[in-house]
Order: sequence, then C-alpha cells, then structure tokens
Amino acid sequence: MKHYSAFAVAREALRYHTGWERAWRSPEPKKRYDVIIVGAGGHGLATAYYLGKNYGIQNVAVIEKGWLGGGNTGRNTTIIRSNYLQDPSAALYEKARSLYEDLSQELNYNVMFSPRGVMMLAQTQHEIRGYQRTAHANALQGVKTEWIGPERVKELVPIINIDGPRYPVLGALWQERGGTARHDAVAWGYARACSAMGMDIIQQCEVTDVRSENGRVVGVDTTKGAIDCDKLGIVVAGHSGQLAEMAGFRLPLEAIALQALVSEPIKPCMDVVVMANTVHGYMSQSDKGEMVIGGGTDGFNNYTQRGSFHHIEETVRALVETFPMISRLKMLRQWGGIVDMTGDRSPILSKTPLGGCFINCGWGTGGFKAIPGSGWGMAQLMATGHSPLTEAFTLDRFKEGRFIDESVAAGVAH
Amino acid sequence: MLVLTCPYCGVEAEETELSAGGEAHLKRYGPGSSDDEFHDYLFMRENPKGVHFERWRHSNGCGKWFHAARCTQTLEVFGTYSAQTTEPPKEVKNAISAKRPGWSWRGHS
Amino acid sequence: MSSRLAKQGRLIDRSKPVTFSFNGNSMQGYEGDTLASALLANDQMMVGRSFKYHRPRGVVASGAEEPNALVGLGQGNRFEPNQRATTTELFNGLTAISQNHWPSLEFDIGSVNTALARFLPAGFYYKMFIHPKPFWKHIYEPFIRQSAGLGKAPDKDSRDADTYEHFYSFADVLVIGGGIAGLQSAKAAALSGAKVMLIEQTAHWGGRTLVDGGTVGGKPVDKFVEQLVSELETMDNVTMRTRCMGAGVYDHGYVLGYERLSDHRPGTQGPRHRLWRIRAKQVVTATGAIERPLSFAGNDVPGVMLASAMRDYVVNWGVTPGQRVVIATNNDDAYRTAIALKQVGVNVIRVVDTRATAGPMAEEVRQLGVRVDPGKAIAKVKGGKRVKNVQLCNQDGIGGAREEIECDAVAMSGGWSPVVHLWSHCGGKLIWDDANAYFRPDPKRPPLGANGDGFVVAAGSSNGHLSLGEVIADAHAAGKAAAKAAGFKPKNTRAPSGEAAEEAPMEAIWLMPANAEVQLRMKSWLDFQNDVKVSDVQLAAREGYESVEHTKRYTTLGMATDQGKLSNINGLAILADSLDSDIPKVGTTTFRPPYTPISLGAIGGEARGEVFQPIRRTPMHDWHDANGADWEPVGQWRRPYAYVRPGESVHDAVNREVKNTRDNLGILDASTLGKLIVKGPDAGKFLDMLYTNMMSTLKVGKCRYGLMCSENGFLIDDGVVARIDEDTWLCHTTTGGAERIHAHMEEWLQTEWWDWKVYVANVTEQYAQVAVVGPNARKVLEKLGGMDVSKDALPFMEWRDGKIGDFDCRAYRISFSGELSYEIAVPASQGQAFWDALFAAGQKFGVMPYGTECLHILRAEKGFIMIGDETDGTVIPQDLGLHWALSKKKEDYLGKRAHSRSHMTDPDRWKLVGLETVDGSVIPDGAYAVGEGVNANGQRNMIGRVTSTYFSANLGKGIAMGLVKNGPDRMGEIIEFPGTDDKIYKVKIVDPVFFDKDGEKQNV
Amino acid sequence: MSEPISALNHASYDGIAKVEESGLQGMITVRGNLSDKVLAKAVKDATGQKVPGQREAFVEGDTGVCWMSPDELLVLVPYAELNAKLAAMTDALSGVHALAVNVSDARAVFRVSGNSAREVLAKLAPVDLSPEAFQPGQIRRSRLAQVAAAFWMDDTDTFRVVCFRSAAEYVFELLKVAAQPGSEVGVY
Repeated sequence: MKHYSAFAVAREALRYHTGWERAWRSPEPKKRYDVIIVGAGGHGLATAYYLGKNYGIQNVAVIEKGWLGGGNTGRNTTIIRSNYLQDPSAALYEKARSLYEDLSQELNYNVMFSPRGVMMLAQTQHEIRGYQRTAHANALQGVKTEWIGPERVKELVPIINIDGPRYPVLGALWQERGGTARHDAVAWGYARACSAMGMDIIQQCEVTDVRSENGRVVGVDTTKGAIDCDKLGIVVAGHSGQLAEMAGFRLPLEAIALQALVSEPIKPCMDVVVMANTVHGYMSQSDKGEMVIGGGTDGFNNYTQRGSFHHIEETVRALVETFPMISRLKMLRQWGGIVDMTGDRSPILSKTPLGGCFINCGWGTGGFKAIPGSGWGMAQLMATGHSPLTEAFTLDRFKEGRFIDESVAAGVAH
Repeated sequence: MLVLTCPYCGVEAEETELSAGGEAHLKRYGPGSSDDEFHDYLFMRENPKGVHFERWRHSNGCGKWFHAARCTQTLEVFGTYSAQTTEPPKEVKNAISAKRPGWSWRGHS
Repeated sequence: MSSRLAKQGRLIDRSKPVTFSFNGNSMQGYEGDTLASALLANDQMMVGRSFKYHRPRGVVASGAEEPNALVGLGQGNRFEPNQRATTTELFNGLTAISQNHWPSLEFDIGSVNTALARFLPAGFYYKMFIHPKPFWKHIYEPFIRQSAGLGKAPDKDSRDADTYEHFYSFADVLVIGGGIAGLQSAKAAALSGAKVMLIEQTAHWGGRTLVDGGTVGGKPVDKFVEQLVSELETMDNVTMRTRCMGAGVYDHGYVLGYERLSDHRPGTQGPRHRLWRIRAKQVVTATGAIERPLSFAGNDVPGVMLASAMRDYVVNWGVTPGQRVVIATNNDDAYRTAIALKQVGVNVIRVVDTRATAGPMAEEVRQLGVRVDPGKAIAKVKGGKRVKNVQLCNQDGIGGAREEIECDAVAMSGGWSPVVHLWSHCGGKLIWDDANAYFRPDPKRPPLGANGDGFVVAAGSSNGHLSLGEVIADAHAAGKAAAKAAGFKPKNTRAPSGEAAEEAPMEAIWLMPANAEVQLRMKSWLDFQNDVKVSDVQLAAREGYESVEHTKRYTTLGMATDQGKLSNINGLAILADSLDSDIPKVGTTTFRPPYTPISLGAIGGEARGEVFQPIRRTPMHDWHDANGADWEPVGQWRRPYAYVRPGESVHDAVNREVKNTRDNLGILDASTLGKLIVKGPDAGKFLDMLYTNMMSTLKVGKCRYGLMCSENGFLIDDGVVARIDEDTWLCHTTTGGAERIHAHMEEWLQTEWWDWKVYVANVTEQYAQVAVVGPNARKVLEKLGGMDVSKDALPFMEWRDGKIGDFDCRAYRISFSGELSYEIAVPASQGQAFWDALFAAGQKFGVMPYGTECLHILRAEKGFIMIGDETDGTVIPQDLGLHWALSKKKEDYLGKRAHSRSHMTDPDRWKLVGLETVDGSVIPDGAYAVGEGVNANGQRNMIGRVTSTYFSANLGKGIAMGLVKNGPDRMGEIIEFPGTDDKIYKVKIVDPVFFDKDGEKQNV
Repeated sequence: MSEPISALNHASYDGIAKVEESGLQGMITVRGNLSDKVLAKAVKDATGQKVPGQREAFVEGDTGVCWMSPDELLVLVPYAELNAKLAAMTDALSGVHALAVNVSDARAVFRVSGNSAREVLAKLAPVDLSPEAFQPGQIRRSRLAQVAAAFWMDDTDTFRVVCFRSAAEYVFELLKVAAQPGSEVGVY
C-alpha cells in the first residue's frame, strides 16, 4: 500500500498524478475464506479490519451486493457522539468515538474526524432532568460530557435563538469531543486498509443463499459462485431480514425510511453540532459549508429510500425556529435511507441460532458514529466468541424483556 | 407522501391525516403463552419486501383504525379494509393476486 | 466585452430603466432583465469565484442550470446567499454581491489555490493532513473548516422579513413546464375535461422555442404560443401559474410547486413564497432540455458560455456576451447562435465543428460570411478574468498544431440532455439514446402511483424530442395520454404540425481534442462550481473509485448548487471511457428533489413564531400569565411552574407555595389532566384489561387510583378513575396522556375487542378543573356554599355532582399531596369565573395559586410516584412497590404476561426507596449511586439512581426518591452518589414517605 | 351561575377573508349505532334533522347534526338549550347502547367568510376545497396545520370550523396568517 502524505501528493503532482495505485483491489472471490462478511458498509469493513488487525484473521472476504459504502454509511448526517445514557450503549459508542480520534493515522486515510462538539438542547424541564441524568451517567461511564447553561449555548452557537416564543433553550448536554467525520472516507479508509492486509473486497456480488451443515454455517452462494467459510458475519443494514431468512432465522426488525437534507453551502457560521430533540431536528455545517439537517423517521415500512415530505417540513420548521437566520437559505438536496429498527431502538450484535453465523443489525438512525466500536466488538465476538462491548446487544434480549432503551432520558438514537 | 382511502369515512386521506400503526392481523398472546409466542407477538414482524398488511388510524379525521394492503417496495396500495377482521377480505386478496401473481401470506393467496 | 445591443430583446422594456448595484457599483438595466443579462449589459464578465480554486467565473448559462453566476442578494433581513443571477428578475434597488473571495472579486487571496491546483487534485484531502496528529486538530481541520462555504452567511441575528405559506391543490393532470410542450400538453389534456394545472418556473410562457423560432401549423411560433396561452387562459378547467417551479415529484402523485410571489418585487404585501402541495392523478413533465458544455482546456474562463445561452441573451434581452465570438459545437443547434449573433451584427469569427462534415445549417451560416471548420476543436481558451484568445486544433489529436485566434467570447454546445429530474425523483427509470447521446425517460418504467400504474408522462424535449415538429406531436400525445390515465376521454384531435430547420445528427464528443494530453485535461472543467476537471474523474477511476457514486463523492462532481445539471453527463462519459465501459452501464447518480434549491422558509410555511407549534391553553391561562406564571411546557400545554412575585426568585416562589399549601390553602389549575368517559355494558370488563387493578368492582360514587401498563409491561399512565353510574366510568389521565390514552383505548376497542360494547369520549377540555388543597380547603368551599363537602357527606376517594357557589360542578375528594384536598370540575366556559370566585373567597384563608413544581414537591414528600419522573418507559409497577395495584384476581390485563419474563422478575432490579443526604443537602437531579469497582467495559458499577429530588421547605432539607438495587432491603444504609460538581453525596436509604406517614392530614 | 365565556370571546379579524370566533355553541357528541331508530328519533327531536349519511352535515344556524364517523354524530343545539336537550337525549337513549355527552365547552367554533374563504382553508388543510369537491351540506374532519379540526360550509362563501378549545388561539392565529392581505391565491 502506497503511503499517503503531503509529500506523496507533491511527488505525484510532478508526474500529473499518474502514479497513484488503486485504493483497494478488485479481486475475484476465492473458493474459501476463514471469515466472510456480507456487506461492505462501514460496519462490515470495520469488522473485517479489526479481525485482521486485532486477531490476525486475514483470510477474509467482504462481499457487497452494490458498491462499498453505498448504503447508510454514505447517506447519514455524519454525527459522532457517545453521550448515551445506558451503560452498554455508552461503552460501545465511546469505544467508537475514541477510535475515531486516531482513525486517520491508523488507516493512513484522512477521515476528517472533526471533534467540534455536539450539543443536545434542553427545551423543557423534562429534558433538563434527562440530560442531567445522562451527564451523571456519562461521568461514571468514562464519557466526557457536561451540562451547560443557555449563555454558554449562545456563546458556542451564535446563530441560535435561545429565547424563541415556543421552546426557550434552557441549557444543553455538551460533548466537546463529539463531532463529525467524512462518512465516505470512513468506508474507503477501512476498505483500503483491509485490501492492504490481503482481504478481498468483492463488489457487485450478491449473496443468494447461506449454506449450513449440522447447524453450522459452511459457506454462501453468490452471484459470483459458491464460497466456503468457517464463520459468517451478516452486516447488511436494510436487508438483514432477507439474509437472516437465508440463514434460517428471523430478526425482530422493521425497515423504515429516514430522511436528511442539506442546504446550499455558505461560509462557516456554526461550529458545533446541535440537536434539538423536543422539536425534532438537528443540524451541523459540513466542511463544504452546507447545513446538514436531519430529523425523525417516517412511520411505515418502506424499502424505497424515499420518505414523505411532511417529515422534512417538520424538521425544517423546527430548525428555522431554532436558527432563524437560515430561513432564507435554500434546500439543495433531500434524500432518504432505509434503516432497521428493533423493538428497543438499539442494535443487535450477536451470535445467531446458526453456528458460526453472527449478526450486526438494527442500528436504526444512529449507526455511523458506532462504526469503529461496532467493528471492534464484532471482531472480538467473531474471533473469540465473547465481547464485553457486544454482550448486552444479543438477539435474545427481547425475549427476556431486557431492553436497552435510550429514549428514556429524552435522548434519541441519531 | 401516501394517500390511503379510509374505509370508514370514504376520504382519500393523505398521510398527514393518518398515523401508521404497524403490522396488521397480529394474534394477541397473553398470560399462559410461551416465551417464544409472546416474543413473536410483540417483536417479530414480517417486515416483507413486498406485500404488507398494516394498520393505520385516520387520526386527523374520523379517528378509526383501518387496514391497508400495500407494497413496501413500490408503495402500491392494493386496498384498504375494516380493522374488525382477522384476515384480509377476498377482494383485497384478489387484487393482490392480480398484481403479484403467486403471492402468498400465512397460507392466504 | 459584453454589451447591450441597439436592438433585440423581446423580454425587456427599454422605456423602463432599472437601477441596481453589484458589489457596490451602481448599474443600469431594464425591466424584464435578469440580473445576469443586466450584468452582461454592463460588461460584468466576471461575476464570482469557484469553490475550490477560487477561479474567476462568468455567466455560463441563462437559466436554472447556472453553476457560476451566484450572488448574495438583498440586505439585512432580506439577504439571501447563492441566488442565481440567471433566474433573478431585475428590480429597482436590487443589490447584489459576488461570492467566495477575499478581499474582493478582482483580487482574491484564495486564488492562490489556482496556482496550487496541480497539488490539489480530486480527493487530495483524504491523502494529506494526516500527520502529525496534533496538527490535524489545531491547524489543518480548523483551516479547512474556515475555508469552507460559498455564499456569505446571513447575519447571525437576522430575522427573515418575509412570510411564507403553503397551499393544497388537487389536479387531474399537472403539467410542469410552460414551454411549447407544456402548453400543448395542457391543452390536449384540458380538452378532455380534466382539471389541469400548468406551472412554469420563469415569468414567461413559451420557453426557448420563442428564441429558436420555427412555425407551427403554418404560423410563426410566437404567434402560435400567444394564441395557445390565451386559449388556455379562457378554459375554466385550467389553472396556470408562472414563477412556479415543479420542485419535486413524490410518491402517490404528490408534487411540490415552488411559487415565488415577491422575489421580483420585494416588500410587497403578502407572502414571499408559496409552496404548493399538489396532488395530481397524472403528471406531465415538460421540463425541456439543457445544453451540455464541451470539455476543453480553459472552458471555465469568463466569456465561455453555452451556445444556447448566448443566443438567449441576444434574443431575449438584447445583450451580446462578446464582440468577437468563436463557436465550438458537435451538433447543428449551435449554428442558430451564429445566425442570431450575425443578425445583430456581432462578429462570429469561426465555428469549429467536431464533425468531419458539417450539416445543412453550416451552409446557411457560411452564407452569412462565417467560416466553418469541420473536424476542428478548441485546444485551449486563454485568458484570466475574461477570454483573450482561443487555440484551435484538430479534434482527433492530442491538441498539437494550434491556430490562435483573438476573440472575447466562446459559445460551446456539446449537445442536449433532456431534463429528467422530475421523472426520476420518484423512481422513473432512464434509457440511453446512442444517437443523441443522452438519457431519456424509459416510458416502460415510469414512477408508479398508488394504484401501481405509472403516473408521470414525459413530454417534448424532456422526453428526448429536440425538433419542433416532434416536440409538438409528443406533447400533444402526452397530454392526451395523461388525461386518459386520469380517467378522462381525450378529444380525438391531432397535434398541429411544427416545422423548423432540418438538422444533421450530432456527434458524441466528451473531450476536446479527443486525445487531449494531460496538461489540457487538467484544465478541462466538468463541474465549474466545484472545480472538477476531466483529469480528476480519470484519477478517481484509476484509484478504484469506479462506481458512479464513488466518483461523484470522491471528486465532488455534480455536488454543487446546480447538482450537476451541466456536468453530470460529461463526467459520466469520461468515467465510462476511463473504465473502458459504456455510459448506460456506468449509470447515473440518483436524482433527488428539489429541481433547483428552494427556500427553507417556504418549506416551513406559516409555522413560525407564535404559530410554530400550537400552545394549548386552559380557560385560566391568561390569569396565570397576568399573575407571574413561570411557564413550563408540558406536551403542547403550558402549565405554571410557579407564580413568581416581584422580588422573588423562582425557587423562592416554589418554597412559598409549598409552605402555604401545607399551612393554609393552595389552588392549582388541573384542567390539563385527561378526562375520558368510558361507557357501555362491557366498560367494566374493558377497564379491567386496561388497568392493572380492578375497576369493574368500583362502586358508583367512588374513586380509585389506577395504573396502566403497555403490553410490553412498562408503566404508561396513572390516574384516578370515578364510577359515574352503572355502565359509565370517568378515567383521569396525566396531562400528556389524554390524547395518547384515548387513542390507546380506541386502538384496543377497534382492533382487538371490537365486539365489546364500549364507547369512549374525550371530555378533557369540557371542564376546567381546580385542585383546592390544604387545611383550609373545606372552609373555602363551605364559604362559597352549595353542596355538603363535609367528611361524612363527601368522604375521601368519593365524588359528588352538585353546586359550589353558583357553579354546577363535580367535586372529587382526592389528594395528590396528602392534604385535605378536593378537585372541582366546572364547565370550561366558567373556569375563569370559578377560579376568581375561589380566589376571592380564599383570601381570608390565605389562598395562593401554586404551580407544577410545588405539586411535585408535595407529592414527593408523601412518596407518591409521578409518571415521567419515577417512570421513564423502562420501569414496571413492581419496581415502584406498587404490587398492591396489580390485581391477583384477574387472569389477564395489558402488561401482565410481560411481567413474567425473566428480566422482569429478576430480584436484582432496582426498586423504589426514599433517599436523603446525611447533611440535608439536595441530591443533584439525575445522579447515580455507585457500587464497588468497574464492569468489563471499565465503567463504574452503578447500583441505583435518583428519580425525583427536591428541597422540601416543609421539612427544611433535601428529599428524594430513587431506584436502588435491593433498595427496600437496605433501609438505613448509606450509599454514594457522585455529582457532576465533583462532590460525592452520601445518602441514606429511607422510607419514601417523608411527611405525615399516617395520613392524618388528609383524613379530616 | 356566572356568564359562560367562549374560548376567544368573539375575537375577529378582517383580511382576504373574515375570521370570527362565533361564541358559544351547544354541542353534544353522540356515539351509537347510527341506523338505530331510537337514536334517529332522539336526533330528530333534538335538531329536527334526520341522521346524516357519511360526511353529511345538516346545519341551520346553531342547530343541526354532523356525521363524524360511522358511530359518532355531533349534534348542534343552541347553547342555552343544551342541558334540556342533552337530558332529553340521554333519556331517550337510555334503553340502547349509546353515549351522549356535552362537549360544548371543549370546543371552539370559527366562521371564515368571504370570497377567499376557500383559499384560506386550503392553505391549512390537506383537503380539496375546490367547489367541485366541497359544498355546503358536507363535513370534513381533517387538520388545520398542526391541530385536528372539522369544518362545513354554511353557504358558498362561509365555513364553520370546529377545533379543540385549548387550540382556539392557535387556530385563530393560523387563520389570520392565512388570511393576511395580499395573499389571495386566485384559484377559487
């Protein structure tokens, strides 16, 4: 793998950038791998990467139906934070956030992690109590967050209207080291690093069946032929149910649309990520200058990657009310993604009824921020059979009534 | 932005008058049921790519719950019908069969 | 130089000069000008800077596809960044500033990036700024962030001076685009009797046909259009709107129309934008086509323009972008520009046509004295802020042996692309047309509507028909087809025949010259705004970013404010070529709404300020407001948190209210509590299923506190239920619960137990309800007179109908405070009068109103739980010691089965206890109790948490409730709660009832 | 008994349409089997009207009856006669499974009138309000922006709008914005 650096760019510039090699190879599948990961999104690629890096398992294929990073990894609002309430969530997301801190150096690929700070506004007494609760929990979980008052909110976000007529801003939960990253680059960086370890990333290859013998997975059938494996990881947000069915089990999931939009780019005016959960909207400014805006999910089962416009309306009016100066900005583009929702809105990272087969799904609206932590935990689970990061997120928790509910402290899962 | 015809008040209601209520025709399991039955009743949804039977409430309207048969991939609506039934009526099933030959759901087709 | 011509300009009114300013310079234009045409008339060739390299940029197009001429428009509360000059109608006093430069448009420090361009190829930032790590955080990242953006941000404190609105509209056939195709489609559809709506994004009907000419039905096309418009205007079933863009097509025939009402006359009465929410049975997209640029070195220099745009400026606005013009083309259409220019006396120096033999129109142009060079190409345009000269070469070469020609403008035409955006938004698919080198709608795969059939029909050039005759015929057929699909019988009419000059086939040319060497490719722009060049797409392909989405994202091709309207097809072609693949195989990126950007204000509509969201008000709302209420939002309601007197803090007020209610008399507006009537022969059975305890056995005249769980076992609501008569119950819910619980009841009645005879009605707002609380509660009611409220006549947990004073009321003897307490419900229309009467009568008993915080403290002193405090969606009744409210007799109720799951019967669940600090201080809200050590993830082990914590003025110390592991078995133990204030709170586990443990105060 | 006061006490506004809070209106929610003869007689006795069919509204002044759902009616009576009418209805319905309850004070009622009245409503409700689609004699339950509402037409230029009392101020403000001068749409 050719090392990326300013020097390398300068050297290549002199020869008109003719010397750059492929970021990842484009191999044909081998007959057999130790591990097959289905799904070359951020989570799948990160799982493969940490299998290789932490456990030396490098005979790995990552199989992708479309193009790598082409699912929700490439269509989210790029927020990274770990100010979750419940212990298992806080552990997982903080692991991810801390890995993001060094990810560019680790992968030698600039994922542009920008720890500009994430702020969750409290606009009711109930939210104040919820976020103070989160701040207390975070302190014990090793997650650095703090409760800040409205003056500090205004100082950090000069464009905010803290005394709107409907919901004045009463304070906020502030995570200084939360922020954003370049979503595509996360997938690309992991893919390049996986490929450099000798792993095969096989794009345009659809899994058509999962093969098993005596209750254990032995391989998959694909549009590029049959491939054998010892272990199989299914990491295909939006299509998990279909893959699970091939593997002979069912998942407690529903697929629904989540929408987002960006404004036209303007000069920097908002240096942090702001989430306003009472009014259902959140906003940050991208490195291109676009205001990146997200809101709630649609209500019905949907596989179209198109949402209903009234959700965009609800989000936009909330943000215009919160940041009145954006009223004359224009929406440049809106889009939707399909997210898997579980019964408690928390993900599933788990063994499955099929031996050797593991599942990572149900990230709902908040998967991007978890990518490195999820990959780390899944790799540990798949390599050793146990991971403290994933142990609460098992498939059987719904049967036991053991939920991981983040909505309790006025929090949301974005 | 869907439009569904409320079978109770006859209005072609757009989505903002409606509330989605998830999968229809669930059988309730109460005390005495097994853990698996109860788990499946609460959490295990069909989540199909294709024909879906689902519940809606005309909440900004007549307030009634009704059922819809809808394709989750094209959003085509095959029909709406009363919520006071444990299975889709024949005309709805026929409408689906006409559009999705070979379709079946829990033994219905 | 660009200048105003002495003649021409069908859209401007030369008798009405208009004054405007650009970067502070006063300029003149005419009514009917766009800002772009007026700038060109004033020789303002350079109008902005590009995004990445800060290259000088000039007007390149004449409509919605413009990527370069973006300005900051207006001032103060009407300032708007990134407005396209080409679609901005000129008005007197317009002020515009150019974008993305510092300190000025002419001298821009950022243009150093141009010099460094070679070092800043596509995706350079993924490869740089990685080491050393601290530099990223402190230097690189802040710098990149500060270099971001295009237009100036509005002032942080600006408040939009305008208003916006929505409008719901319904049509059988919606026709989008008011060019000749749209007009003809609308007519064909309307003749069937269908209700037709026709919308056009510009201020004018007729589209570009009026520039290009031709005849329809033997008439000159302008006469034809004029007649067509007036015909449509007289049809009752046709609605026509100009300045109304089809912004997006959504599922089930939903279309957004973006109408700009006052952008061309700011400050006039009424809304600025109106967002139409149109529901159409069928949609005809007659959205035209957009000309493609050609990719040659220097194609981004100001003065290089689309050939069609150049002719628009001449014909529509009487402006020529140059005096000496070179035209480069791969098709016949660009010859129209040569003719238009020649007709107004502009010197067309040369037409270079990539085709080996030029078509019939070349001959016409030659007749006008213009030299036409077939097989030739532009190797390079030279010039910085405006075109100085061009170097010509052979098309089939690498760009050698150049001929240099001086000129000041270049017109380019790479062929046309149908505008397929609206067709594609909702899933319409495209097919590649090799002959014309464009994607057009695939009529076999249209977007599907609610009935599963296609609901969009493309018409005219947006359907791939580029000649006038075909456009008219196709549009006519499309209008008829749409009417038919909408359920109407189209009239059996034929399209009029249209005729225009015959054209030879175009040639697909994606790079000029065909084998341009790398130095040229690095200067051949694809995306003008985002600075993406041919070499960038080639680099992306080489590095493995092979999918069209990868290439887009890696290079930012097509991600600018024009969303690739000019660049996408050219970029795709370069990518396909680099991959040795075909364009249709490479595919397109996804078309997403809106077609061009629409204001966030318009999306929000009327919902701003006071009507941002509903505020629900009780009948006594105004009184509270006038008497110091510190408001707390509770759902959509607002309730007084406390009534603050002059000189008091909120905290002081709460303590005063708490003391006074226990010592004298407090009154609380409890009108927001939900009140649901449940009636019918099966009502008792129904309530037994809904509540965890038994409601069917409640006697008429009595009240019972009840709990409700979800089917998943968690507490969702609580409240007092009163039995009104044999088959009628009245259920109180929490403030937030009225609508939710009403819906919950209806859901079970309608979808599960539909054969049960029960009716429910929500009567919450019929009543104003006042809690009269404290030792003097009975006295004040007795002073008002009326019903007997004595201990014997109205015992605890009973209710009576009657009169208090003059007021018809229902009085409940219930208490959420442990005090002697009544809740009195009167008709809402008399709520304020009743409150006034109570307040007046209560004066001698020390009456004070109290708010929600006092309510909370009083209940916490008594150990009563509060839904939303002690519960959070994860708490079951067993956690709260509420076993007494879980009926053992009932076989079933909602939540019962759930409670038997293993985690819910786990003895280690955290349970409710009282908590008090050893030093009397108040435990911080939300604090957790810690146990020994850390868990496997390194987190401190937690053993409990605070659910409610207050200062009790009555007890003079902090009191709290919380959930603690094995808590009820650990009475008297001291546990630790670390605060976020770095203090460790030592807390004793105690009984949750802190005050009047024997309940003597309410039992009087 | 003190003087009852409606939600906004006859507030009014003049824009492209006239918006008035119409004061107190007696209203009874009736739930039951709408094809039941006993119920039909009770409705007839209270209002002089027959039971309306799906989405029909038979209203004259402050008396009438509106179809709300397959098992719900809204009976309108003069406010002063409410108690007597409700008592009579309750009495008449005592033998059947039905519910009649006073909701007069739980609601607010507005009149929106003038040439642009249809357009004012069409800015706020996702309903086809063209004359071809909506006429006097019909009722529509829907929403006005963010709250539930029902409306019918008294004549070709006049709507009566019913919403929850607590939302009266919001609805009044909404109608004012929608009726602001210069905002005529010009389609109805």
